[in-house]
Amino acid sequence: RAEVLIFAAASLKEPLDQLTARFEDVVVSYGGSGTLARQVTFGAPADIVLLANTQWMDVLVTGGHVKGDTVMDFASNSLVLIGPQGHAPVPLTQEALNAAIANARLAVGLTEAVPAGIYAKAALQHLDLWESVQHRLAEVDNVRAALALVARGQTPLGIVYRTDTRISDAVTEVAVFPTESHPPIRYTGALGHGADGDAQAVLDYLLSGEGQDILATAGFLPPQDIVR
Amino acid sequence: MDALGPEEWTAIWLSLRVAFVATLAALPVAVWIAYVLARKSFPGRQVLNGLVHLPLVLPPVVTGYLLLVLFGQQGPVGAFIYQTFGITFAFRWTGAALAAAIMAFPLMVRAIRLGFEAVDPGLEDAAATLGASRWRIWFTVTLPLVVPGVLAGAILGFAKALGEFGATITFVAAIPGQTQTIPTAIYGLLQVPGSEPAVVGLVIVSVVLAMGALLVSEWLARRMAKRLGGK
Amino acid sequence: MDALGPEEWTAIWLSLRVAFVATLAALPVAVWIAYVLARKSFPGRQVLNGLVHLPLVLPPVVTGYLLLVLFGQQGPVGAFIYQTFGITFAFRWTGAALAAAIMAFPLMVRAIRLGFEAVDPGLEDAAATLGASRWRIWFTVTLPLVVPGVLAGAILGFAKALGEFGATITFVAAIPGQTQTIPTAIYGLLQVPGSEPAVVGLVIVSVVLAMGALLVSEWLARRMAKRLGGK
Amino acid sequence: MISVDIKKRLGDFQLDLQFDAPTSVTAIFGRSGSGKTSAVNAVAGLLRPDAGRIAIGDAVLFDQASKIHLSPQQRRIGYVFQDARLFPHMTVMRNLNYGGSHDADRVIAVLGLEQLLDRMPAHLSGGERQRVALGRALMCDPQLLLMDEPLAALDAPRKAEILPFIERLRDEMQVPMLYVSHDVSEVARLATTLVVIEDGRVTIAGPVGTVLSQPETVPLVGPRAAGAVIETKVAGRLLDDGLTELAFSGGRIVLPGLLGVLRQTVRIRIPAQDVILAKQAPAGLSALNVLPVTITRIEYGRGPGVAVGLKAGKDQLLARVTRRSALRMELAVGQQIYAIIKATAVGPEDIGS
Amino acid sequence: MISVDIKKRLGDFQLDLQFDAPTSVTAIFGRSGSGKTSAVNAVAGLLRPDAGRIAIGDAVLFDQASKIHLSPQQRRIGYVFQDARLFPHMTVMRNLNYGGSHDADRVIAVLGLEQLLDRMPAHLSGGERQRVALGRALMCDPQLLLMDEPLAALDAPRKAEILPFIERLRDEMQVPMLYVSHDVSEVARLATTLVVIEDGRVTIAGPVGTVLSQPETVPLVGPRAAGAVIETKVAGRLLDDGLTELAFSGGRIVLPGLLGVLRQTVRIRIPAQDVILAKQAPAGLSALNVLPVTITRIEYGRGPGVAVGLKAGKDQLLARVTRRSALRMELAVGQQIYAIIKATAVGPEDIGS
Ligand SMILES: Nc1ncnc2c1ncn2[C@@H]1O[C@H](COP(=O)(O)OP(=O)(O)OP(=O)(O)O)[C@@H](O)[C@H]1O
Ligand SMILES: Nc1ncnc2c1ncn2[C@@H]1O[C@H](COP(=O)(O)OP(=O)(O)OP(=O)(O)O)[C@@H](O)[C@H]1O
Ligand SMILES: [Mg+2]
Ligand SMILES: [Mg+2]
Repeated sequence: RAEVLIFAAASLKEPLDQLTARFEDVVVSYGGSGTLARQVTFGAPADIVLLANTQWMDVLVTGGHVKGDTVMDFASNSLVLIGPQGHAPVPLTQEALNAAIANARLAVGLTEAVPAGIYAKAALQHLDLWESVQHRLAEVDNVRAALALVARGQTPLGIVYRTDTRISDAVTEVAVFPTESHPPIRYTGALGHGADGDAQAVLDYLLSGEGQDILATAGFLPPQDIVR
Repeated sequence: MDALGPEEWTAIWLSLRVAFVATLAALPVAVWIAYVLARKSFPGRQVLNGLVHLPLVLPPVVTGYLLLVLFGQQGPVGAFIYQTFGITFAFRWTGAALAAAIMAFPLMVRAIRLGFEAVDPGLEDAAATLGASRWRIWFTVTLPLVVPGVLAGAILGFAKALGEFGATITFVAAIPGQTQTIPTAIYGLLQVPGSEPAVVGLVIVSVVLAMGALLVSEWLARRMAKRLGGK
Repeated sequence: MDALGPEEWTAIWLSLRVAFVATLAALPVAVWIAYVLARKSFPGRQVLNGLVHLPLVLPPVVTGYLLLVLFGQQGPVGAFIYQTFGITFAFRWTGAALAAAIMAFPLMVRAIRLGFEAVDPGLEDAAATLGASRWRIWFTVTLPLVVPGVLAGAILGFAKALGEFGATITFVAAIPGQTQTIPTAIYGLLQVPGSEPAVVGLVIVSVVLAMGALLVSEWLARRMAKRLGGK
Repeated sequence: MISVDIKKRLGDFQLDLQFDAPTSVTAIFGRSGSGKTSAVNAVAGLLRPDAGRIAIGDAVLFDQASKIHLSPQQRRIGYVFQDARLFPHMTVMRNLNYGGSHDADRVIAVLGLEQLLDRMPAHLSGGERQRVALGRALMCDPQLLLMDEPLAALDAPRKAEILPFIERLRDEMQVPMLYVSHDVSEVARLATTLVVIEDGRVTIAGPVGTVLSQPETVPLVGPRAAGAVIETKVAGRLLDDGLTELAFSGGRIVLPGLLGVLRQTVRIRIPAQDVILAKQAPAGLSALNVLPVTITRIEYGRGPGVAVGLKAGKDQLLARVTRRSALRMELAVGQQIYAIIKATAVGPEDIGS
Repeated sequence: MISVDIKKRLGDFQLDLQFDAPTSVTAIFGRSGSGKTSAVNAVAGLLRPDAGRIAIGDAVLFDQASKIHLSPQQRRIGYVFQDARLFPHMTVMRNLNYGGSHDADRVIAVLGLEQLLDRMPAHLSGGERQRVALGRALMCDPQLLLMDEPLAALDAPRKAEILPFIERLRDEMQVPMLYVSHDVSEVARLATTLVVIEDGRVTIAGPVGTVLSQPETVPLVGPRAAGAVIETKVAGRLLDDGLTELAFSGGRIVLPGLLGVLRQTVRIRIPAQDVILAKQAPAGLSALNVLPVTITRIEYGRGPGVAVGLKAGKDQLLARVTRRSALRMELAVGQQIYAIIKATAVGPEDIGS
């Protein structure tokens, strides 16, 4: 097949659809990072793999499922606390958080499985908030579901990527987790073994100024090693 | 089953409880709807039938989202139920049970409806001429005769409820001890590299539970048929 | 339906094709298994019945994962099928069809089995005394009489196949034009700001398709019954 | 007195029935599809007529004019269905008690159900099933008993086994009955009144003896079914021969079998085709019964048979002879002749008590 | 010659049958549950016996000793089931052709199916359905035709409508038949051989005339069913009276109805209970038939009836009289007396052609 097949984390859909519109014969399959990585280990014919999780990329590299020398970060994200539209900002202290959650819950991704959940747990632990909210979490299978819980008023607060807040008008950012509070949220990509020059071109474009602009418009931050 | 930690065992017990309650709670409604579909003819019967089947054919995530919209704390139905009965579904095992019940509902209705179609309405006529009230006929004639169908439906529903994932996690998330069922645990494990042994353990548990339930249902149905058929 | 862009329409057409092929391909097997379950008694019958029901009661993600393991390019079954028939399922629409077929299979078998149980074996005896071979009996007597059940099963299976999500996305991902069906498209759209109209559009399309299929199946079944029953 | 006057459209079929039934046994007779079951269902309240009125004595069950339509539950009508319709999940005892336990011991005794009480319906024979259905209907103390071909599903021996029970019911329980059947010997044994239905309409109605012994009845009930029904009293027993002598207004008849005790009333049907006519009293004949009779009517039908109405004492008899015989014997109304009836021609199914 | 010798255990029931049937019509007679259907199923190959042998002439269908068990398909046996079992999704035409189209035009003509060919089975009456089932079985050119109570589900008029068709089959198609029935008049009309089964065993077997006119048969087939079966030839018509005169070895008999053309063979059953005996030839009697006969046997049964075997020419007749009559008339073997038979007593169902 002449086309370039990209396996990408679902949260990249908005910018990636714009990016790939520039090319002919590029298709993107979106899914959870874990699901995608597993599929690649089972031989998915992905020319480019874009994950929101470096742990799974390590698995792919170790298993020789991607070209190890092509792995690089292309974006990063920040973690934010969201509340319903019009909610006042919430300082990231135990008292404020407890008051805001009251006897409801805090929506996050699965803290052991979904990248956004794993980052959220790390951030909360770093800020000494984990103990107090640990038993008041509502863990869901993807960030979009966490967002929906807040949007529908099912939970007063949720932890999602900054980029996700754009999805719904019903929510607003009430706090930003400091970058140092959690491991860098790295979006990392690599070429698959079947990748050809076309795939390389797409990946290059992703890292080009234009590509980075589109990612930025969607709320993504530049790759952190570039920032550093 | 060394692969299963305490959290997995909690999930197993919770799954059983959720599936049990879901089945039990959905049963009366399923019986009623099945009866209406099997016996009554009214305009909109086909639409009702279609509605009942929706959770079977819609993507579970969509069902879960619709549940959130309707039964969430601010959802019209959810708010009403909370104000009236003081029951809240949010992040409680009750919500998991609701999601499981809704997803299992079409299967239950299908099986029970067959049960009703197998009951001779002539027996109900006979009971009426013997002076039995509608309610008495229902409870002493119709219902006992439809028991094999109800049983089959209930157990199939139970098995389905045990395996429900998409609607549950979307509606009530996965809270260990509250709403984290076997499927959620499996999903979580699947996202983590190298978790295959635990996944296999949980999959085996859910297969055994589901198969066990199905075998029991077939066995009960046959015993029942034997008793009534006299052979 | 202005809300639906070309990619959504592609997904709709692909869904229809996948569901259609899945139903068609699964049908002969479902008919055969239903026949065996309805008519034969052999050791392991209950186990076969349980196996058939598994996809109905297991979390779809688990089913998808098992498919990936078994039917992937390197999976034992997948490799065998590729070498023997040259068919590959991995990340092709054929795989989406396989996932849909497996998920729809239990529903199809249940409905078709009822069809077989409604056919009087006496008619088959009659055909045998008329000199018809087993195959002729099967194709000229049993099969035509079971058509209402087969139809009901096929259409229910079709509706289910249209809505299948978990197993499909786990097994063959969501590649536009290849494996991205309506449910996986809905999943993708849910990640994008301002996509609600498209989501709602796709949900409506899938509800309409599923309800339409169910209505058609009921209607066909009743017409069939009328023709055979003479009333 | 049960009075039925109903109209009901059922698909292409139009039911339009009027008849009155006395408070004893009324038989409804008609061929398949004539509307018997629909009629009985209307009386039971399972079928609502489009128009008309149904009443038992003063109790109005249905009256379209005054919008009265009692539910089956309110009618206190026992219904015995052709297919018994026992509740398969209940023991015989629980089936019996379902509608009430009026006079339970007596019903159980009369119907001989003592041995069956703990059985499940699936383990009963067809005849036993119908007996239980009868008992169940009786134990709810009905003001009327409907029976829709209760014996049709049974073979001859089973039928013979259950008929005496129904007779005992009629005589000992005193419940009025509407009895649907298309078997004339059943009707003749049980009923006092006969209503013949054809295509949804009543064509003949009246006392069973009168109706069956009228020459006009032959084409309606069929030549083999026509015949007189007479009430007799046991006058004696010819013990060594196993015969019973019965007296009626026209003389004495000897029949095989021991048919009840002295003075007991026995009803017998004498099929028209089994009556031979003779101008002189014959001698040296195996037929035991020779009765002097007067010809009251001669009805020439379509076929080769002629129906001859006879008067024996105050009772009506009916004979069916060939046209040739009728002419050769120069039969005429008013003639005094002899009717010869073979003792063995009146079979056990034609004798009721 | 069909020879059946089988043993089969069915739950609590033990089937153990031996009989030979000639290549004409053999009736299998027995009450419900006696094993008739099981026997016929074994012949058809639908039920495999535990032991024994089944053969049609030289063709062995089943032989446990040599492990032969032909499948139903290989047996070329036509089977007409009680419930017709037409394929509901095929027109009458396609049903008929399903097993073959041997002699199709003739079968269709004989059974009068011309008008039905395009109909669906659901739109046929019970009688029509059985005729189609018959035609379907015949058109696969069977070497044997099995009929399991093909008329039992039909009411009397429907029965009367189809019996002549079966007779025509027997006479025109020359296919041997095993015919299961529990209706004596059917058996008498159709069969040449009668096999009576009781509780899984053959109790009597032999030519139907002999078996039914033997006094010993009475307790087995019931008093009402016993009677002679004789072959007669149409000797003339009494046109204005609608009667037919039939000749047989014992004389002439006049019966109602127009029963075939001159010289045609007609088989009639004369029920034992409809025969009256007289010492002198009676005069002035409505009964048209008075035959001189010789008493061959007198069988005193348990009840009040006595079965009297009679010889009329070369044919056997049977009369049933009361013990009292027998004694009064001083009946004795060898006596020359008269048998009186009412023309109308031999009903249409007792006359076959
Ligand atoms: N619900 C109905 N719709 C249309 N036609 C009906 C309905 N119920 C009965 N009929 C018709 O009414 C007629 C009388 O039916 P019914 O059952 O009363 O006859 P029946 O005398 O009891 O016959 P059988 O002796 O066969 O029981 C039949 O022609 C039947 O087809
Ligand atoms: N598969 C079976 N298992 C156990 N018992 C059986 C089986 N088939 C038949 N029987 C018994 O064998 C006996 C004979 O049955 P069969 O059907 O041959 O009788 P039949 O003479 O045809 O009766 P009918 O006149 O009622 O049709 C019955 O007692 C029946 O219960
Ligand atoms: Mg009826
Ligand atoms: Mg039988």
